[in-house]
Amino acid sequence: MTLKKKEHLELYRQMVLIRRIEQRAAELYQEGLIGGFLHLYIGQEAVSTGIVSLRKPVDRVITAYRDHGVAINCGISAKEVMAELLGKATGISKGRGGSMHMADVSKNYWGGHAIVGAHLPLAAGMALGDQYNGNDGVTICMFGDGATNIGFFHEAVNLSKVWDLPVLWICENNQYGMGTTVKRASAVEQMRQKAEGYNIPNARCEDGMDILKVREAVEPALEHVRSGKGPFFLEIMTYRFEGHSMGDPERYREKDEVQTWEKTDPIGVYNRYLVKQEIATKANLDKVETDAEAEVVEAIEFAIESPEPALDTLHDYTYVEAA
Amino acid sequence: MTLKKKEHLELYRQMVLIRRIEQRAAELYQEGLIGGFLHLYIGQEAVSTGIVSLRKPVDRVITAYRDHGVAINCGISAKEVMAELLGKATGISKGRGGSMHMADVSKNYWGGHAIVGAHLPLAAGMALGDQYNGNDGVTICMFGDGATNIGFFHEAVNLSKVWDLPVLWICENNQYGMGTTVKRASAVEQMRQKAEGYNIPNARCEDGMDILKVREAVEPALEHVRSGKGPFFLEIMTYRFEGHSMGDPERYREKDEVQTWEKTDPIGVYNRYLVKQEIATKANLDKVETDAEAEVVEAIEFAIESPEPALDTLHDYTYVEAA
Amino acid sequence: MPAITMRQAISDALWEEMERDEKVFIMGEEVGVWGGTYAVTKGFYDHFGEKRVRDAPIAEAVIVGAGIGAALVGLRPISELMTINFAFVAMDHIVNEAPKLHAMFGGQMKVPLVIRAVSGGGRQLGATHSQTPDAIFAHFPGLTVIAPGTPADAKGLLKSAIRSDNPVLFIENALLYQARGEVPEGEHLVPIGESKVQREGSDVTLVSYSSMLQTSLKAAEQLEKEGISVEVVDLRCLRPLDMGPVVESFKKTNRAVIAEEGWGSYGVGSEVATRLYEEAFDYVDAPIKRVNQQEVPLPYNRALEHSALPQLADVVAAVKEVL
Amino acid sequence: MPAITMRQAISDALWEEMERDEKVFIMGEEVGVWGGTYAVTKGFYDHFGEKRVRDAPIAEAVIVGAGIGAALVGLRPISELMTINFAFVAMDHIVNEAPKLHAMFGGQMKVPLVIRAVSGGGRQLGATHSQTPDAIFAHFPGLTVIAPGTPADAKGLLKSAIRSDNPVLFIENALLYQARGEVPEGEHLVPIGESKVQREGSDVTLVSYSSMLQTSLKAAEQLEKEGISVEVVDLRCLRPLDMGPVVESFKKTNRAVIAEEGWGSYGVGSEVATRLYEEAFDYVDAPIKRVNQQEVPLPYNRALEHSALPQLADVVAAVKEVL
Ligand SMILES: Cc1ncc(C[n+]2csc(CCOP(=O)(O)OP(=O)(O)O)c2C)c(N)n1
Ligand SMILES: Cc1ncc(C[n+]2csc(CCOP(=O)(O)OP(=O)(O)O)c2C)c(N)n1
Ligand SMILES: [Mg+2]
Ligand SMILES: [Mg+2]
Repeated sequence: MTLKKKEHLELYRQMVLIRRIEQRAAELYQEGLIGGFLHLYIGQEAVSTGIVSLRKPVDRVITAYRDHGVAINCGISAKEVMAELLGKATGISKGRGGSMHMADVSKNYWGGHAIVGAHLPLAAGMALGDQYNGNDGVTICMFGDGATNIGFFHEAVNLSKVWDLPVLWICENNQYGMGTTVKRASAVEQMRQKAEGYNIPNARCEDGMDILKVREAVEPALEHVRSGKGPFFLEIMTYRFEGHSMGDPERYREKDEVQTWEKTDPIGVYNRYLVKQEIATKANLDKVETDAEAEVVEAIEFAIESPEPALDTLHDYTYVEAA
Repeated sequence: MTLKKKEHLELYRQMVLIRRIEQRAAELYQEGLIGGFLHLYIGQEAVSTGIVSLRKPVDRVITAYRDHGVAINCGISAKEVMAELLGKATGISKGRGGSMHMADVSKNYWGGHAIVGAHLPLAAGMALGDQYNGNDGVTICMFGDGATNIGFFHEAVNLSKVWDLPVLWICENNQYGMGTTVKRASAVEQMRQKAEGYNIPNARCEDGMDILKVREAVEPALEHVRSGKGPFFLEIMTYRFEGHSMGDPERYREKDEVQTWEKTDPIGVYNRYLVKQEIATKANLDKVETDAEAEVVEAIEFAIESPEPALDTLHDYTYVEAA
Repeated sequence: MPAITMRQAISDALWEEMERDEKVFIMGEEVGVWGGTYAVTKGFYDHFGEKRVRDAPIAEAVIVGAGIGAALVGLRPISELMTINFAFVAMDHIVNEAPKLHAMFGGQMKVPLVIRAVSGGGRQLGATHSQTPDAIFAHFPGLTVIAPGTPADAKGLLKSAIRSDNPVLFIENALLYQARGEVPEGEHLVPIGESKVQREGSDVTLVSYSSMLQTSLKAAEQLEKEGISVEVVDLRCLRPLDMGPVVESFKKTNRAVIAEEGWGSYGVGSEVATRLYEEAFDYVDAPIKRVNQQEVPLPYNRALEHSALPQLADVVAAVKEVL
Repeated sequence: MPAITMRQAISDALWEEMERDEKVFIMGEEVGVWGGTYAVTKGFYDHFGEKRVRDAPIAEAVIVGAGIGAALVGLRPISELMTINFAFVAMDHIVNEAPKLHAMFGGQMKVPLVIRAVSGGGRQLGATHSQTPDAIFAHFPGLTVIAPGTPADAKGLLKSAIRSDNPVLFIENALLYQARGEVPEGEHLVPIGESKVQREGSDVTLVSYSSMLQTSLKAAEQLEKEGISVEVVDLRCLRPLDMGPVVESFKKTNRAVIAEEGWGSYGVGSEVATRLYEEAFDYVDAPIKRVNQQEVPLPYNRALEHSALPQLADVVAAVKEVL
């Protein structure tokens, strides 16, 4: 699916916007404006941007706690993301979820889940819902390499095959679960090999730093599921440039390694590609960057000025009130 | 490893003894002398008998709730088994465990566990213990086809490979988890295929109704683990002739199917083999059977006459008392 | 009003709700072909088909987790756990996902899920299969915990649970399935979160729920013959816990006994007693008494198990003690 | 006696016990290379090596389950759960395996396992990561549940836990890691199952444990200035629960407040209050009060979270109310 210039620029815009949000979020965390756990998506922007760019509105998206990028890709505004990070009433989850729990159900984006692997059974159930109702939607479920070692993964993936559920499992292999390399935690080094144990068709995108490669891998995978052939398992190789979350001492990897990977910064890769292919000019891209920067600045202002949730709303949403 | 006549007869004896115990247990259950859940091993005797016949004393054995057969194979007496079934103080677990919880730690038999799949993590830990201590022992962990779908399986098997634990995973595939066929519960029809998802060497014994085939399959598997090459996964095809447990309406399978399988009754198969190969005479085998019958009768008497645990021992064993 | 069994009442509730709303479906182990291990869903598979009566692999986390997912997207799943002891396997989804999603995403998500589970001991199933850990689930805000003690309440509350937009843990008791009681014909709904006086009396307030309600009613009958008038209050729901009728009764009798099947420590009795003292301190004439299971893992042996479980005589004695 | 932090005290206990007994080892997520996510095991990996400080996959069930298995065969494992919220993922092994095996097999098996877990809120981690569900674990006989509130107790109790032959859930609190206190030099052991008066007083008995002990001590200090003399009793262990010092104190003060961080319903306060009324009914001068967390899934927003958690002012107010 070749993209028009406008589409390319939109993808580039999303990636840059995510990057800026993450960078500023890190600062705001240091300043104490953001609390809790903050997991940055820096380095992995091509993955979710590529994936989500191919989904249709009927397709559901669900991911783990490293979710700001996906939120942006799914159409949540920078303001709503920032306000959520600051715990404000205007945040996408009304300040109740924070960094790890952003969702916009109206956009078919189902969050942001903090317990490793626990959202995979939810994804299976959402896909079951679509199958049950005869909907076309595919549930796109993203998770990390580390998450493939927990029992939830096994139960959900197995069920998806037994019931032929329309779910696209996407493992973002950034090569670490916190400080533990894949090799030290998983019996197999390729996550896709796990799919073999469930007879699930699978593929591996070796270069998740290149958004076009990601799209190339996702397109047939999504098509497979959409066409009613049951689940598909896609592994996408990527790398996070920052610590697992804020305050990670990063004793588990060498600076070198990070620097090597930074050479394939997905934004740089895409930028160079667009210029080289003369799809966009340097000026076009600079403008995207300046706009993104401005959008984030505005988002931060919005977030800072937004009201805190009123204290007397504490008990709201504990239960759904009977209609 | 060719067997001597005496050894053959011993194996035959164990299988027959298990069968008789199970048959009489079913009766005692109907009479109300046995309570709780009672899962019979009838039809599967060749599996555990074949497996356990190859273990050394250092090798640990652990299984699920369908455990009377394994108990006999591991050297627990018919008396202790029967007394446990009747909940007597003389039972192998002092009447506290019942059918599902028989163990004899002094014989390196670690039970009998009632939560599906929950003993697999325990087995991984026992194997870790041996590895840690530099012992030679292999932990032999048996479980059903249905158990391979639960998260515990996944976590334990993955860890066993990551840490190269000396554990032999044995899946007794009797083709049903209660009333659910493998196909309706598992993404793959061969359980051994799951091992591929963990890079674990594996094999499948197609005929678990033939004890010699079982032994043929177990020997290299055990050797693999014993030689320090890490875990091995062995699937053994078998069939249970009775319901899942007492009171199973058996709506999930046709009488025909059971009857077809009964033609390969592991005791009949072995009996015919021994006679045909002139390893034993019909009279030899009849004698084994009569002896087993007598042993079970005696065991039942023993069990019936044995005392109940005293009521004032109720709180014993809730905690290990400090020395 | 016809007197039917609890089993029938629960079965009827499920049947009626499935007829009423095609978004309602059941998934769990052996709910379909087998007809439910306690025969509650007997005939459902044939009538509603495999789409709506779904046999699941032995994988409790995904049975509940997929129930959550399906509920999120608008279905009304009933996830059946064969027994509440297996709820531990799905614990994260029961207490840390289902009851949190609505609040955590600022009200965007709803989880109209019912989890059915059989609680209780007394059938010699041994320590892992005989628990009554109802109280621990009721610890979590966001979850609704229902545990009826009569056929009418079981039917009416289960129907309300299915129509509730909140996740509900619906606790049944195997020993109650045969209990008979009158159930109003036609549409019968019981509101969630209302305790109920099941028998009037004036000397002592006897609080209980589920299996111990039946025991309490028997105790009241027996005590009446001795001239002691016992008011039996049935909690019916552990969360929300309605102290209204309990307090009202207590203000009349000034004496109370709380009888539950589970362990006392951190149990239901402690909560009810504490709240009684808080809410009716000036009406206390005697220390409130609790009747509970002995604090041991339940043994298999029948007599030992019996001695560990709270019996009619214990309730009768406790009532006399507070007089 | 030097004043050290709770983190240091716990770290010292682990270090000393590992030096003392080579059967002691640690496994869990990020305990090794990372040094523990709360830096408790910093330096351990380098000193003790990867055999004894084992980074595990994200697979809590097998982290605990393999701990049980290793304990069964004679090791003394410490299974670390990054937070107690992940204990739900290992729930079956924590409550239904570890505490049952000794009893269920008639005393044959012992499980000298310590499970460490960080409990508590107050760090804006959101609903799934901020719980204090300590009480629910203490519901299960066979398990030992320890939750110290001072560095000295943390050290002495952890050392005792490691030497105990029973499975222990050892609960820490992240907000306490920085708390300082004097710890006796040399071998320091604190017996399991003994509550302790941490501050003497005569007007009110203030019962608490873990994080709320520190808050309670502060409250006592503050109240002293107002002329109110508060005796602070620290439970230290939730099972076995030692009511001795609590009752003794209460018989002197006739008034009590119980402060805990978790939810009130089915919590620690209910149990303690109930037992106080049972054991010291004639000494009650005023209704016993509980101080607890608001019954909501904890929100991310700082102010909301703060308003939901029990604060110093709440404890102070409660004490005044019972006077
Ligand atoms: C059940 C559970 N265990 C542990 C954690 C703590 N934890 C949060 S993220 C994480 C690592 C996950 O790694 P991976 O799945 O590879 O995702 P990544 O962070 O690399 O995106 C861990 C261990 C958790 N949140 N849930
Ligand atoms: C966690 C859990 N879920 C459900 C059950 C109930 N149950 C007992 S045995 C069984 C079937 C197991 O099938 P399989 O593993 O194939 O062993 P088999 O009975 O065929 O020997 C089920 C569902 C249980 N004991 N534990
Ligand atoms: Mg990762
Ligand atoms: Mg089976």
